[in-house]
Amino acid sequence: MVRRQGVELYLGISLIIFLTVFAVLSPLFANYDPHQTDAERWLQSPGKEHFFGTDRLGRDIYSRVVYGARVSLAVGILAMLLSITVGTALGALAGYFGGFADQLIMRLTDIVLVYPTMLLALTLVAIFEPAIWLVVLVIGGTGWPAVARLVRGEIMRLKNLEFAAAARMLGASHRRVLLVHLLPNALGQIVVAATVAVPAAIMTEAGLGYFGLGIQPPIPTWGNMLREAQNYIRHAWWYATFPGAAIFLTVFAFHLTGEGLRQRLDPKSQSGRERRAYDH
Amino acid sequence: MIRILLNRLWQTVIVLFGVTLITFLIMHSAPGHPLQANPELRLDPTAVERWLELQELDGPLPAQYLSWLSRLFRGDFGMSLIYNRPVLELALERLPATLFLTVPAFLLALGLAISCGTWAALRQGGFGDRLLGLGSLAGLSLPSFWLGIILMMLFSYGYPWLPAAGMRTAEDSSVLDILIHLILPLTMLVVGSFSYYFRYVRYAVLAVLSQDFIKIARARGFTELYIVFRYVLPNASLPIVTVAALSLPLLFTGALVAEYVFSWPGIGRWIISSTLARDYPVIMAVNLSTAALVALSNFLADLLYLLIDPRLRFKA
Amino acid sequence: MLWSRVLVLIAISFVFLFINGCQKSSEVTNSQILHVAAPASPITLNPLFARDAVSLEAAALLHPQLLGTNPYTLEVEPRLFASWELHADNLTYHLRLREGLLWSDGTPLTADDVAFTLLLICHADYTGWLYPLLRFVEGAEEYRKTRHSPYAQGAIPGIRVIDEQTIAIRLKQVHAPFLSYLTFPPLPAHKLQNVKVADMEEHPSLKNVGVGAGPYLFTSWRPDEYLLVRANPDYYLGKPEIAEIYYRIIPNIEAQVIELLAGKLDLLPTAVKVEDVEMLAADRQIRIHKNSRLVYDYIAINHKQENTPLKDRRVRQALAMLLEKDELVANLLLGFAEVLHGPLLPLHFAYDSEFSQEKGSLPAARELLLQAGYPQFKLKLIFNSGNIVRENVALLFKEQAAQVGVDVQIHALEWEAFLAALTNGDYDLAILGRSTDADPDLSFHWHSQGAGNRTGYANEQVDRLLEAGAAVLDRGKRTELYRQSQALIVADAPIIWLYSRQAIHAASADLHNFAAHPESLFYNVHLWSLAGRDGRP
Amino acid sequence: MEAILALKGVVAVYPSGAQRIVKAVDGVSLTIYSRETFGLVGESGSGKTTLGKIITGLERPCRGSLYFNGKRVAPGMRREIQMVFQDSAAALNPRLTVANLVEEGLVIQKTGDRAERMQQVLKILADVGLDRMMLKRYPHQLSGGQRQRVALARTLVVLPSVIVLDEPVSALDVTASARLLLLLARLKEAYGLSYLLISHNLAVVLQVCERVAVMYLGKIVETGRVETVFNSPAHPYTRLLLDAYPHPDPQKKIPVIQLFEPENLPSTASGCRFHPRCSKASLRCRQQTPALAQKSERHFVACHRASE
Repeated sequence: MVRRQGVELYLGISLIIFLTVFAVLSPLFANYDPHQTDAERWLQSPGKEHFFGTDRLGRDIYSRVVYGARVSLAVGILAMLLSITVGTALGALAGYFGGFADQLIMRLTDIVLVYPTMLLALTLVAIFEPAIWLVVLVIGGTGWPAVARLVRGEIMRLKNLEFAAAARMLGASHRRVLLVHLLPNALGQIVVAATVAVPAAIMTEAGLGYFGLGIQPPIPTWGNMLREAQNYIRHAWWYATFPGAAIFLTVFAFHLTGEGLRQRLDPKSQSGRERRAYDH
Repeated sequence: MIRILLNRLWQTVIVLFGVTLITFLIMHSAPGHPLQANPELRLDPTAVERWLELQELDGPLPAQYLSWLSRLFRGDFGMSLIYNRPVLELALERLPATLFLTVPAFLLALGLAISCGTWAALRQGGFGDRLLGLGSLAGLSLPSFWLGIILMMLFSYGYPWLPAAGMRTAEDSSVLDILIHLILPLTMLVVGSFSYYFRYVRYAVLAVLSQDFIKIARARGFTELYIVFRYVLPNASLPIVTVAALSLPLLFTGALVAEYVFSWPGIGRWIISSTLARDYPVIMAVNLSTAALVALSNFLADLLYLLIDPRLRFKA
Repeated sequence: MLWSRVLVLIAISFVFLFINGCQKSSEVTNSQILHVAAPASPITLNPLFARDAVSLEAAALLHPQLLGTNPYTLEVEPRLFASWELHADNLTYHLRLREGLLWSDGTPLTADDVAFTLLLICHADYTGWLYPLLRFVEGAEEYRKTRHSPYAQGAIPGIRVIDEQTIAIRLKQVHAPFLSYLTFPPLPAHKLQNVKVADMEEHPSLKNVGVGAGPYLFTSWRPDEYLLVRANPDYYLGKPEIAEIYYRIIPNIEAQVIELLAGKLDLLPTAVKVEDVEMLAADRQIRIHKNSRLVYDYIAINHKQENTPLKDRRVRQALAMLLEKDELVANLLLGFAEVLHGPLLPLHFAYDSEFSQEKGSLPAARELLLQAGYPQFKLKLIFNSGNIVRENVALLFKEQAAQVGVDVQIHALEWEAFLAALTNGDYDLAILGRSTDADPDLSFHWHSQGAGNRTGYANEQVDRLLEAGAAVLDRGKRTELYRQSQALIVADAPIIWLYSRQAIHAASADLHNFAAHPESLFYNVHLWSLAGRDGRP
Repeated sequence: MEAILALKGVVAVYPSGAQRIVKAVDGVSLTIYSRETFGLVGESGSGKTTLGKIITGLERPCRGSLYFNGKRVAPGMRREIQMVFQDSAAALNPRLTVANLVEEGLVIQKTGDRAERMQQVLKILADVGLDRMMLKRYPHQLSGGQRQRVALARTLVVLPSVIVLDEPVSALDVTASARLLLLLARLKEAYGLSYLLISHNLAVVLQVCERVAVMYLGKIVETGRVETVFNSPAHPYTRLLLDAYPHPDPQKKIPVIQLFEPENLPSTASGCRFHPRCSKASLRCRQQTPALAQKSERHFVACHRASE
């Protein structure tokens, strides 16, 4: 049976663009200052004035969700860049040189991989006190091993192709072979890894926020809004619903894009690459 | 085969060693301790000092590490700063509740995933397959804590059918009462893990279906059901078992959130409150043991692979 | 196939496991069990080692106090001690236990138990927080320094057992609030005298087996899940009406309310949100109870740093004028709090209602700042995140301060980070809560040497007045001295007083005679009843 | 004639499964003269490509030595020896344009500025018969023949003296391959090249090579002038190869010797490697490994029975 392709990709990318536009242009879309409290209008239900209602302090939830998108996307993308950079570098070194370097790097990734990410992130943030840069660092720092494995496998496959040998023969340095010949050809896999890393980072950030260890209020993030909202689920359904829906939509958009990209790269596989803690 | 096995074992030992080292280093980069700073508890300064002496280790860092490691080997995970009791004891008290939540969730999610995944793979590209594929993607995208809140909002408050918290209504609750308490946290856990397993199962089954022996079996006119049970599932079971073993961290994180949202008296909730209170020995013991558990289950998955897969068994 | 078989097998084994674990342990019908919610698990059931609110609450169920305070006047009242007298030297107290007190294992509760408990508290290895209360006892300090001292008679000269019922305590100096300190319970000496102090906190005789003398006795405990206690038939005030109390640990306060509405809980102590009161009060099955407490919220001012405008009293006074406290209480706390302008609470006998006359005023504040020569400056205000009330106070304060030229940067810190910032002095202003003693003695927080004086407030005049206040026994004179010191403290504006929140409890309408003490939920628990259930009158 | 490249007793081994090793190249010695085209033939798995990779330095021999222009050289890459791979699609980085690909050797050598390099690239492209339209194209936009030309151009920019051609025309159709062979001959003259042509296509070898060596399981079993070896093969394996080759004469007898899949080639612990497949194998063949012995001028055979 022939599969119609690309629905996921287009849907995903348009959602991401839509959300990014909202995040970047949040001052245009947010009709209230997200920090502006209003003692008279707390916990107002959604209506013409407040699209998503107001929170306990009378702040406009719509504006806060839109501002939260900025924080979440920024954290997600920065953490993704970090884990992609570190993961690509280490994965490429391990895959290209093999031997001891490979053993060393792979054992390091194993060690990081066996910690449940959320738990490790919670621990690190708890120990070093929550701050935006730390949240990015911790999420990026726990996310790289998955990328490293992927890139390593890809580089190992590519380095056995003849164009790498041909370049070596012309006298190309290892650096040149890696940077000019191997990595550009692994780009597809790296992009797929990136589209998985962003939603993972957003989810972890929101989780940290929900447990009170993420970016701290009054800076609105989807996670810390949910934390506040969970004490008002009987009073205001909108309080918890909208920030959560925002997380869902964003993460879904990235997952869709990743899925679509994967289908393009490898039409046979429609599922994620197996995450193995040990290489075969 | 023995050589591969020994190699894996050796890798696992290195990983376990690295886990203890990293855990130790994290613990020692932690500044301060919880009771020092708490002005809202009226602590007697001399008592805190005395108590700190009881907690503290001395000597240079490597010596501390070694003595910590030797205590670990004797099963001594340290004392909780808050409970002033052995961490292991506290964990064991809470373990049954966690198992009671996670084991059924794991089996249910896996069972559902195997049936749905096989079904979807057999109808690759069909409406049901596409729907399930999209649904599982959505399931992966659902923040579990939000799902928990929404479930509570709908089924404990909006339609007050199910309890919002805890494991039982009274000390002498019936099994039914406990099962009713289980429904919401279980649902929350199952949604996430099902989506995760489903995608792997479907992929594994598709990989088997594309093989020649399936085409031959079809050509021989076997019924679809026969082919599925006789050929597809046995061959797809290896990757499925592996993924199931490797999903331990996922299940663990899921339990963490589910227990927190639904006040389930298990290890997860205890970990969250210990983390928030900076109960370092607890945090480290939990990190260490889950990491070790995951490393070991990875090793066991490999072992299983070696034992089951004839290709690997008979190789050389 | 295979999977489903395994699944069924495991499910069955789990069910059996739980049936075994859930056999009925009591004959009590559900109607006579009070289901109470707690936001966290008790950490220890040893009352002398309890550090957190839930442990203290649980301890109050299981252990009787030596002395108590009146819930309305805070005056010292008899509990286990039926009477006491002070010798002419104003230093020696003779305290007499009631007749016929028994531990739950039938052993008499005597003055020896009390002496044992006092010695335990003064012991060098004791890690609870009670020792500072006994530091005025003659010889206590010396005893604490000798590490391995036994709890022998006469080990502390100031503590002497006179007979089975009577104990004499002699202080080294006159200390008026002393009796109000003796509100802790005694421990059973016959069970614990051979236990090392370091092992005492978790000793099983206080946990699994449970020897107590309180209104309720320990039955079972699943950490993080529940605590079950049963009525003590030998309780000295009579056997409690309610046969069992089932304490359910539910950290999620929203879930607590949902469970109350579902009829699965009978009492939500303290944690009811102000937003819930109106709705819950409208429910005929539920009754709302309120009482004042001895706690208040304030904004701490850090003037320990060098080169800060906060060193100038006028600046502090100006900051104290910024908030409209009445409005704040009305809007944010929906009126369930009392506005506070000084260090004592209305329940204290030395409370001075004069202070409540001041009003917030922006022009006056601006004027003061200009006088002090600080037309514009920045301040860092910290509070613990997740506390929505404090967050709003911070936001309001920031708004108001901006209008008088003060730029307040607010930082919500996660709890432990917040505590660390407080300890390290890394803040200018911090929103905090604080509890006060039943006695109006202000030394703990306001004496320059006070153990609880963390802001670094020091005023020699205040020190002298407070020392004098503790050293006289006459209430009239004490009132006078404390009012004077209050006036001085308020004039210094060392902190910004905000409000004292009421405790709000939601209970099933069936629960009768419920009345919470400002310091303890269960102080009259033996009188509570669940009438009206099961068709009973 | 002057020897430009010589191998002496080269051995290359690979681990295969647990404990076992396979000798892909087992004691090969051969000499390639300047401006010569030397053919290397054999079945798949006979070690031809490995030998080619050893010569170019892509793989390291575990024993034996390599002489270049009479001097012993350590194993490793040398600009003077280049290789053109069998699969031109895999040998060209799909992310680079033709211009980048051809230019790369110059970039690595840091010759000239960009303009100068482009001049040289254009010149060499012209030499291999590609016009400048191709510069901006990517490998997947080229035909097989064009790709092989680009691969050739890539090696030519660094001005090598020896080029190893690994099955250069196997992926091309008849006309394209004929044109490429012509081009190779022309380039040999223009650039003064020597070729080592690895091929299983005997016709091609016959057409362009002066000398040839036949490999079987890592060993050279026969070597000599192409005409000599092909017209009067002395080794039974050479005969087998020639017989198996599709012949225009349909009356020709089909070989009687069993054919094997490369991975199932019977290997032996001792004796002539070919004896399990040889109809004339004697006891001596089973016990003693035959050495490469001269049969006639420039014709060497490794067979006990060749002289019979």
